Formats: sequence, structure tokens, C-alpha cells
Amino acid sequence: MTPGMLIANDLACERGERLLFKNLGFELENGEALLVRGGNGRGKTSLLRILCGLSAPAAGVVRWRGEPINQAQEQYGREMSYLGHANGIKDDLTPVENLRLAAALGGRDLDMATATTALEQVGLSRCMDIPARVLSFGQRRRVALAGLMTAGALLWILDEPLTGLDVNGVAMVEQMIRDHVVAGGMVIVTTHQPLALDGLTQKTLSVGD
Amino acid sequence: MTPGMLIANDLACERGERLLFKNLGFELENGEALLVRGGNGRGKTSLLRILCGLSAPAAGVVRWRGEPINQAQEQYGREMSYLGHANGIKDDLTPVENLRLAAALGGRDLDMATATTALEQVGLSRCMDIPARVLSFGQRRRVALAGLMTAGALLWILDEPLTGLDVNGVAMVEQMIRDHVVAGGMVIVTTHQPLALDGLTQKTLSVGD
Amino acid sequence: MLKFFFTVIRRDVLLAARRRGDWLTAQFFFVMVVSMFPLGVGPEPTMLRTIGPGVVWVAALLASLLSLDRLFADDYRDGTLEQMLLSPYPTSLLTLGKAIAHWIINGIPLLVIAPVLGIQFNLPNEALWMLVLSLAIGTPILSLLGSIGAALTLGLRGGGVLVTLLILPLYVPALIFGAGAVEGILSGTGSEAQLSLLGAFLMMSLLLAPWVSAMALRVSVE
Amino acid sequence: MLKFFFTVIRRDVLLAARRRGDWLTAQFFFVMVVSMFPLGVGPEPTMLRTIGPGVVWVAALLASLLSLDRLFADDYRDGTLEQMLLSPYPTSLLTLGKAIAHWIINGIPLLVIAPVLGIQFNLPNEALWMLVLSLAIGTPILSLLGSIGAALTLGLRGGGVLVTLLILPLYVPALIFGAGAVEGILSGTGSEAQLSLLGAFLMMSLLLAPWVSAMALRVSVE
Amino acid sequence: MNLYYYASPSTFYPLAGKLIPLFSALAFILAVVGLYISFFVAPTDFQQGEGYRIIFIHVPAAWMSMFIYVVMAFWSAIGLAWNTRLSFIMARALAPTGAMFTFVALWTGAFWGKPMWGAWWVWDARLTSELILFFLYVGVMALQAAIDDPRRSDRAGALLNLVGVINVPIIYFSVKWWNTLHQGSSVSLTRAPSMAHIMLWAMLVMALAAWMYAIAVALVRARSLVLERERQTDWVRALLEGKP
Amino acid sequence: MIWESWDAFWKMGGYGLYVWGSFGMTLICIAGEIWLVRRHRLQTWQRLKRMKEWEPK
Ligand code: HEM
Ligand SMILES: Nc1ncnc2c1ncn2[C@@H]1O[C@H](COP(=O)(O)OP(=O)(O)OP(=O)(O)O)[C@@H](O)[C@H]1O
Ligand SMILES: Nc1ncnc2c1ncn2[C@@H]1O[C@H](COP(=O)(O)OP(=O)(O)OP(=O)(O)O)[C@@H](O)[C@H]1O
Ligand SMILES: [Mg+2]
Ligand SMILES: [Mg+2]
Repeated sequence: MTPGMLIANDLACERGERLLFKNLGFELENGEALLVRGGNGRGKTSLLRILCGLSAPAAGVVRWRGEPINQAQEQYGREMSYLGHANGIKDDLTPVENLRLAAALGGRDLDMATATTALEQVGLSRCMDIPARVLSFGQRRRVALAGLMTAGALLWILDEPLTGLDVNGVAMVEQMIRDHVVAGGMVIVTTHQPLALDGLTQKTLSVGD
Repeated sequence: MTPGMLIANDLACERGERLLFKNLGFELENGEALLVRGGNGRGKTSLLRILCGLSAPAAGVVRWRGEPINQAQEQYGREMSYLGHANGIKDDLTPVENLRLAAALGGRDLDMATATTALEQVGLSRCMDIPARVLSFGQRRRVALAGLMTAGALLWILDEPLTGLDVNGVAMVEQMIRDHVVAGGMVIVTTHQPLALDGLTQKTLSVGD
Repeated sequence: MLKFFFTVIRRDVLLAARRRGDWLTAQFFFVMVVSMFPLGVGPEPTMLRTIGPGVVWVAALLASLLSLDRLFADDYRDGTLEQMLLSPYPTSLLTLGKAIAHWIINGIPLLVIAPVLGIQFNLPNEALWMLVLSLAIGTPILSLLGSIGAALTLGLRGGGVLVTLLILPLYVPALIFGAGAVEGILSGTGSEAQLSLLGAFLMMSLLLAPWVSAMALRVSVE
Repeated sequence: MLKFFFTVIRRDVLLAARRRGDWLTAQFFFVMVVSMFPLGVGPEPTMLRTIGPGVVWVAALLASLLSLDRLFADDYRDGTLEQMLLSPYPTSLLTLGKAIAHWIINGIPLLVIAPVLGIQFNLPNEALWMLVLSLAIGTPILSLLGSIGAALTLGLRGGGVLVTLLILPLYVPALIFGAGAVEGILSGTGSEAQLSLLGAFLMMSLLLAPWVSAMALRVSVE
Repeated sequence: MNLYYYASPSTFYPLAGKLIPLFSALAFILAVVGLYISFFVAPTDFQQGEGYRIIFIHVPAAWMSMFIYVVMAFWSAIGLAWNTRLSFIMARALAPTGAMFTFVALWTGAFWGKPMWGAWWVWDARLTSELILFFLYVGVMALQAAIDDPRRSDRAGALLNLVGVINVPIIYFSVKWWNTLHQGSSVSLTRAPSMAHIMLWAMLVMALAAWMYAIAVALVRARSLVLERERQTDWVRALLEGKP
Repeated sequence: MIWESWDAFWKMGGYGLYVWGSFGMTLICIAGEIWLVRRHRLQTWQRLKRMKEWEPK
């Protein structure tokens, strides 16, 4: 994969009257995974949203390939994928349509076959043509994960990707992350569940006190 | 606690074109916990909603103290608490207000002090007076758990209570369940994460193939 | 039982007070729709006077409809509705409470604003009073019938507009009697008949609507 | 770039097609609101003819307003809006695309229905044509300006008032010129002036609205 | 699931299959006879000329539009009271036909009004309440279409139907009264003076034809719905082996 | 026969447009409904058949 580099300097985040964190910084290169740790309400989600450019930090700057991300929106948007607490899938579309539309909006083409394969890989082969609204909690999460796989981004920012997944699902996500990092990708992930990523270059970042 | 007895006979559930499960039955008495197991999309949520009377089974009947639950709605409503994928808290109210209103709607009085104590117990002492909307994912789940504690129901029906909770949160929920069951309560719970309930009378039920 | 009922009302009023912005929107909408008419149909005073009562009534109807689709939807989304349905009290108490809360929140302010708008249409004093009176009897009907529609369309995509489609035809008698009462004053033909019919319609909705919407709610949440 | 733009449009149209029920419902809403007015103001044909254009225009405005609040809200709720904001293309392209899709979905059908409603108000033939023409120029304005309001409402809790306050007054010129053009025909005073003003207003909104709503969107999502 | 619950659809399906051709044939014959009388036997009206012949389609359609709504409400009530699937299915199968007749009544009424009154539409009590009836039909259909789950959609539709049927008379009288109150309307429904026997007969025959037609179409629709709802049962599975 | 000619029949004493407009629209509605109903039936049949074949056993 193309070389990339994410640098965060001196980030601070304020919510309401409270300072969630400050002086937070890290560097992330190809083939590395960053594990963001911290209890409930410490500001992990807030941090990830800053990292992907959805909200602005109270202080500090995030750079992608040396440029602040708010100035490199186009390139950063192409090379980064974000998976938040919300799944980002449309209830009225089938999983396949969801994947294809998401790809088209990201400026990529995704043919039927690839989409189907991705969905099969996340274990949704039986739910290909029902609207996402009737899927179970975990199945919706899986659709979002399939979207992540097909996006082909260099940097993944994952906010609790394991919520609602069963044991197979967790193993699958671990494998996905491992494959991506080994292939030279970059991953930022937060989770409360144990995540077995042994053998990878891992960094850890603690948020909040 | 008062003696209670939940019996499910021959339950079946159909969703869309698919039969999720059939011939499912169990008995649950005081001091017992029932663990509902099954991968994503097997029908755990659907089962729990049937058990608490929110949806009707395609076949079979659920009895509380010998009476079908749809005929004993008043008593069952008083003695059962349900925690679903949705938290059931209002975004615009503070956690304290949420608890007190929920109690009032259930026909109980809850004074300020008790509510505050319950929230402190679930680790929300710092978020007492901000609207629930700005709470983090895990913190909202904790508000719902505090509501469960204050409800004082005999039977708890919990759908993945651990989603979004950090390590302390998980330990806390385990302790809650343990205390409740030891005191003679009944718990039906589903989760994908390991749940340490050793020493309790546990039953297990597998949903779906 | 009664306590539950009052808690339901208090809760909704409290929530409305928290989101004062939303609440004001419905009132503003009412004012705007009415004020838009002279702009659309031209400023001629006698014509405005004739159409005045009808326009105010239609606007009141729309304003109450607009706020209706959120009557149960918000609670449904965040799971509080499930919790309320699981409470040990009859569901019709819940629906009645919510309809009344809706009236307190959205109906009463209309009564206060309506005369001001009536003045814009050159309505004489007695007609203004009759407007308020007819709205006072009529708006609870809107809330009650509306709760049926809100319950039926709960959780459906685009429920908001669907409610309108289901409920507007049912509102017709309220509209006719209500606007008719005011016009009865304007034309000097009196308006007791309309008012008593409106009252009868209110009684009927009060008796039936809570049950029907409770049944609808049960069906919808399933 | 262009592809992204067309994908946005195609996506919204596809979603609307999936919920054909919703879409039809919105059109019926328009029909019903217009039909309610005669019930409110009385059946007298000459009076109905005078208020006809105004009523149809106000109803069109309301119909577009009603469907607008879901323009971004649905996508916001399920997280797809975040994903689209993270895409490598300018946000104003997104907002323009969504406004145009909104017009295709909600504006064009109005043009087809409006003459039928005009007939109910006994409008003569030329007035019917002018009604369609003025709506054809006017409804895109509603979608464009409305997208600003929809973007603003997203984040600001209770910003609802603000939107009604901001957007409805902005609609006023469209209403005045649009209904005025039709009345110009009815009264024989001609309607070129109103039409060209309406056109100029359309141009202006086309230039400005996408930028403003893109900015509003960024602020709201933060 | 008791026997009675399933038994009725499975007996209904083949029975309906046999009845459909019967009703279709009846509808066809009656329509032909009715049309023949309307166009070739009934004399010219001395007041309205030939234009009055619209009545032979207008009045039956108007009758059917109201009648079908009542029948739907009847089935809905039965369904809600006894929880029988078939009644919901019947109620649902009737709605589009009812809406179609309402539309035809409106359309033919308008095409009648233009030559008689010089306007396609006036806000007369009868016309207005027919229009509202159309909205009610559309509302029921929109609601049913918006809900995917058949059980929920049946019940929701049935509830709305019942509320509607209580309201229809109220709406009718309120509208009637509203209209007489304002004396502004320059036109009023000009009724044909004592209708000749022959016209009455033609109308009756046409109404009967419409009735038979409605039954036939509703049965076809109900059969498809039954298939859909009962697809898990053995008899439907066996049936699917054969031809449609 | 009360009509002098077919032409008179179609003209309907000057009311041709209205009479035939009414009867024509009725015919269109009925034909359309019959078509829709049959299509619905065929589609249901085919869909159910397909579903039965795909069913996991
Ligand atoms: C859109 C327009 C119209 C609608 C919706 C409409 C509706 C109806 C309805 C619902 C009925 C049945 C009422 C009953 O049986 O009591 C009816 C009957 C009738 N309509 Fe119309 N109508 C329309 C226009 C007209 C026009 C223009 C005429 C004649 C000039 C007309 C003449 C009649 C007559 C003669 C009957 C039979 C009355 C009876 O059997 O008592 N209608 N119409
Ligand atoms: N307006 C506000 N006033 C006070 N505190 C606020 C406000 N907005 C947000 N917060 C606090 O900011 C924090 C938000 O944290 P965030 O959602 O980033 O947590 P998180 O680490 O992702 O937690 P979780 O593991 O539960 O998802 C919460 O503690 C919340 O209480
Ligand atoms: N209309 C429908 N058509 C087809 N399948 C449906 C329909 N509605 C629901 N389902 C299926 O029913 C199942 C619902 O399962 P449920 O939500 O009970 O799962 P769960 O065991 O709670 O899963 P999770 O662990 O992911 O929460 C899903 O597999 C879903 O795909
Ligand atoms: Mg978080
Ligand atoms: Mg679940």
C-alpha cells in the first residue's frame, strides 16, 4: 500500500464544561495499529471524531502526510474510512445496495459480485436481499464492516467495532484488522472487549485520566 | 422475594419469510438465571420481546405464575423489567430525571437521594445533571442499568446489557445479576461476551440452529 | 392509576419545556401559515374577512398535525415507549394522557394566538371570541383523533405525512363545525347548532379515541 | 466529481422509490390540504376562484416544507451523513445534489397535480397553465432554500424555530411572485414581471443555497 | 395454532377458485345487458339530452364505493373481534376495488357536471363527501402498504377502517349541512325528474354487474393473499407444485 | 333502435366527449384493475415458488 503517516499533536478536547483530554499526541505509520483505551465517557469517541475530521479539536492539529486534515479533505477522505457507533447504513436498502451506494459516494465502482463476496465473508449470505431494517443488531454491524472492507482505505478508524458481534464476528474482525495491518494498512481502534492482535506492531493510547 | 415462576411452552417465532425458532420452552424459578445463547440474527432479541409481552409468538404461550402474560399484564408489568437494545432514556432529561420519571410511570416513588445513589453506584457521579444526550455510548447504557436497579422487579429480562460497557462496567453488571439472583430474583440475559456467573443456578437456552 | 395518568402528562409537558425550540416552532408555523394567506390571495378586506375563520381553522389543523407525528415516535425511538407499555397500567390511560398533554402543549397556545391572527383578517370582536371558543372545543378533538393516527403510523418511515393522510379526512367535521360557528357570527345566522355539534363530536372522540389508539399502539409496537 | 453529484441524486431518488408509499403520501398531502380550504371557507365559486392560486401556492410551500425536515435528518440518524461528509468531494456538491433530488421527488409531481386542483377552484385554462409554469420555476427555490433550513435544524436542538423563522420569510417572495403571476392572468394585468422576478430569485438561490447549507451542515454535524 | 385457524383459508382457496369464474361470467353478462339497455333501450332524457347516460355508470359506481367501504369495515370488525385471518384478507382485498369505484364515481361525476353545470367540480355536499371517502380509501391503502409485517398491517388497517366507518356518516351530514348553510352556491344537483322505469332498471342491472365484478376481483386478490400468508403450510406447498 | 346511425351514436347528441370520456375511463379502470390483479397473482405464485426452492433444508 502507499505510504501514509498520521500525526496528532497536542490535541485537546472540551465538552460542555469539561476538558476531556489534553496534550494528546501520537504518530502512526504504515503497518501499525493504534489501540485507544479508556473507560466509559473518557472521550474515545470524541477523539476518533476529531481524528477523522468530523469535529474540530479545542487545541492541536491532526496531520495526514504532513498536511492538516481540514486542508487535505479530498485526499484524506479517499484514504480513510470511519466506522462509528452508528452503522451508516440505510434501513430501506438491502445490504448489497448499501455497499454499492456507499462505494459510489466514495467515488469508487463496486460491482455486484464483489459486494456479494464481501457480504458472504462477513457471514450475511442469507440476508443479501432483505432490507437492512429487519436485520438484527449484530447483522447490521456486519454490513457496516463489509462496507469497510470494500472501501479499500489505507487508514481505518474504528469505534468499538465489536459491539453486538458474536464470537465468530469478533474473530472475524480481529482477522480483518490483522490482514489489513500486515498488508501495510493503518488501524486506529477502540474497544472495551479484549482484542487479540498479537504479532502486530501495536501502539496504545490512553484517553482521559 | 415473592415466589414467581415463568414458563414458556412450545414457542415459535416467524420473521419475514423465515422461521426463527420453534418448540422452544423452559421454566424459570426464583433464584435462577437463564442464559440465552445464539449467534447474530438467530432470534435472541425476538425471543426476549416475546417473553416480556411486547410481541406475540407465532405459536405457544408464556405464563407468569400460571397465567398467560397477555392476560396478567398488570401484575407482570409490575414484577418484570426489560432492558433492550434501546436504552429507554430520554435524551433531553438528566439521568436523575430519567430515573424518577421511569419510576413514576411504573407506579413507584423514587426520591432524589435514592436516584442519586443508584447513579453513583453505576459510576455516573459526575454526570448527574447534564442531559443524557451528551453522555457517551457506555454512560447511557449505565443510566438504563441504574433504572433497572431502582425498579426493584423480580424478573429481569436483559438484552445484551454489556454492549458498550468498559471492564468495570462489565464487572458491575455481573455483580448486579449475582446479587439479584442470590436474593431470589430471576434473570434472563443474552450476551455475546463472556459473563462470569459462577456459583449461580444457571440454565442455558440456545436459540436458532 | 390516576398518578400514572398525571405522570404521563407531566412528563410530556416537561419534555416540551426542555425543547422549547420545537414547541415554539409549531406555534410559529401556525402564525406563518395564517399570515401567508393575505400574501397569497391579495389584501382585499371583505374577502379576507370571509376567508378568515376558515384559514385560521385550517392552519390550526395543520399545526396540530405537524406536532402529532412525534407524539409517540420520539418515545418509540429511544425505547421509553416500550417501557411505558410494560408498565402495569392500561394502555388507554397512556394514550389519553399523551393526547391531553399534546393539547396542553400545542392546543392551548393556539387559543391565545388565534385572536391576534383573527384581527389580521378584520374579524369583528364577537367573531374573535367565537373563534377562540370554537378552537377551545375543537383542538382537543384534533389531539385525540390525531393520537390514533400517530399510533397507527408509529415507526413507519415517513410516518409524519402518513398521519396527515389518515387523519385529515377525519378532521373534516371539526373543521366544518368550527369554521362554521365563526361564520355563523359573521353572517348573523347564529352558531349554537355548530357549537353543540362540535361538542358532541368532542365527547365521542374522548370516549373512543384513547381505546382505539391504545389498540393501535399495541399493534404497532409488536 | 460529477459522478458523485449524480450518485447523490440517484441515491435519494432510489430511496424515495423504495418508499413509494411515503412519496405518494406527500403528494396526497398536497391534494388534501388544498381540498380542506373550501371546507373551511365555504363553497362559493367566485370566492374560491379568487383565492385558488394563493391556496395552491401555500399548500405547495407547506408540502415542500414538510418533506424537507427529513432531507438530512434520516441520513444523520443512521450515520450515512457522516460517511458522505467524509467523502473526498466538496460538501456543497452534496447539498446541491440533495436539493435537486428533493425537487425531482417532491417538486415535479406537484406540477402534475396542481392543474387538477386548479380545476376544483374553477380556474380558467390560461390560469391553469400559468399556475404550472409559476410552480415549475418556484418549487426549485423551495427545495434549495429549504435545504439551508434542513441543514441548520440538524444540530441546533430546538433550532426548529430558527428555521421556520429563517426559511418561511425567505419563501415569501416566491409565494408573492408565484401566486401573483397566476392572479395577473385572472385579473388580466399580465404576469411577465412576476415571472422574471421569480426566475431571478431562482438563479440567486441556485448560486447561494448550496454553499450556505454546506456550511450549516458542517456546523451541525460537529 | 388450532385447526379452525388454518382450516378456513385452506377451504376458502379452492372454493374461491370455483366461484371466481362464476362471478366473472355473471358480471360480464349483466354488464352487457346493462349497457345494451343504457344505450339502446333507454330513451333520450328530455332535459339533459343524451348526456344523462352517464348516470348508468355514475350511480352504480357511487353506490359501490360506499357499499364496499361498509363491507370492508364489517370484515375488519370480525377480524379484530375473532382474530380470523381470512376476514382481514377480505377487508384488504376489497380496498383497491373500492377506491377504483370511488375514483370512477368522481370522474364520471365530473364529466357529467361539465355539460350540466358548466363546471368540472363544485363543492356540493355529495361530491365533497365522495372526495373525502376517496381520501379514506387511499389512507387505508397507504397505511397497509407502509407496513411490511402482514399481521401488523392487517390490524392497523382494520382499526383505521372502523374509525373511518364511524366517521363517514358524520362527515356526510356535516358536509351536507355545511353546504346548505352557505347559500352562495349558484348550482345545485339537478336530479332527473321521476326516473323512467327503464332507466332505473338499467341502473340496477349495472349496479348488479359492478357488484359481481367487485366480488370476483376481490376473490382473486384474496386468493393471492391467502397463498402468501399461508405459504408455510403443507397445502400451499403442495399447491405450488402445480400450475397457477 | 333509437339511433339513426352509428355516427349519431358516437356523437351522443353533442355529449360524446362526456359520455365516452366517462365510459372510457371506467373501462380503462376496470381493465387496469383486472390486469393488476392477475399480475399480482402470477408474481405471488412465482415468488413463492422461488422461495420454496431456495429454502435451506
Ligand atoms: C364529481 C362529481 C360527482 C360525485 C362525486 C357524485 C357522487 C354521487 C354519489 C355518491 C351518488 C350516490 C348517492 C346516493 O345514492 O344517495 C350519486 C348519485 C347521483 N348523482 Fe352524482 N356525483 C357527482 C356528479 C353528479 C352530477 C354532475 C350529476 C348530474 C347532473 C349527478 C347526478 C346524480 C344522480 C341523479 C344520482 C342518483 C341519485 C339517487 O339515486 O338518489 N352527479 N352521485
Ligand atoms: N455538553 C456537555 N457537558 C458535559 N459533559 C459533556 C458534554 N458533552 C459531552 N460530555 C462528556 O463528554 C464525554 C463524551 O465522551 P465520549 O463519547 O467521547 O466517550 P467514550 O470514551 O467514547 O465513551 P464510551 O466508551 O462510553 O463510548 C462524556 O463523558 C460526556 O459526559
Ligand atoms: N422481514 C424479515 N425478513 C427476513 N428476515 C427477517 C425479517 N425480520 C427479521 N428477520 C430476521 O430475523 C432475525 C432477527 O433476529 P434478532 O434480532 O432476534 O436476532 P438476535 O439473535 O437478537 O441477533 P443479535 O445478536 O445480532 O442482536 C434476523 O436474522 C433477521 O434477519
Ligand atoms: Mg464511545
Ligand atoms: Mg439482538
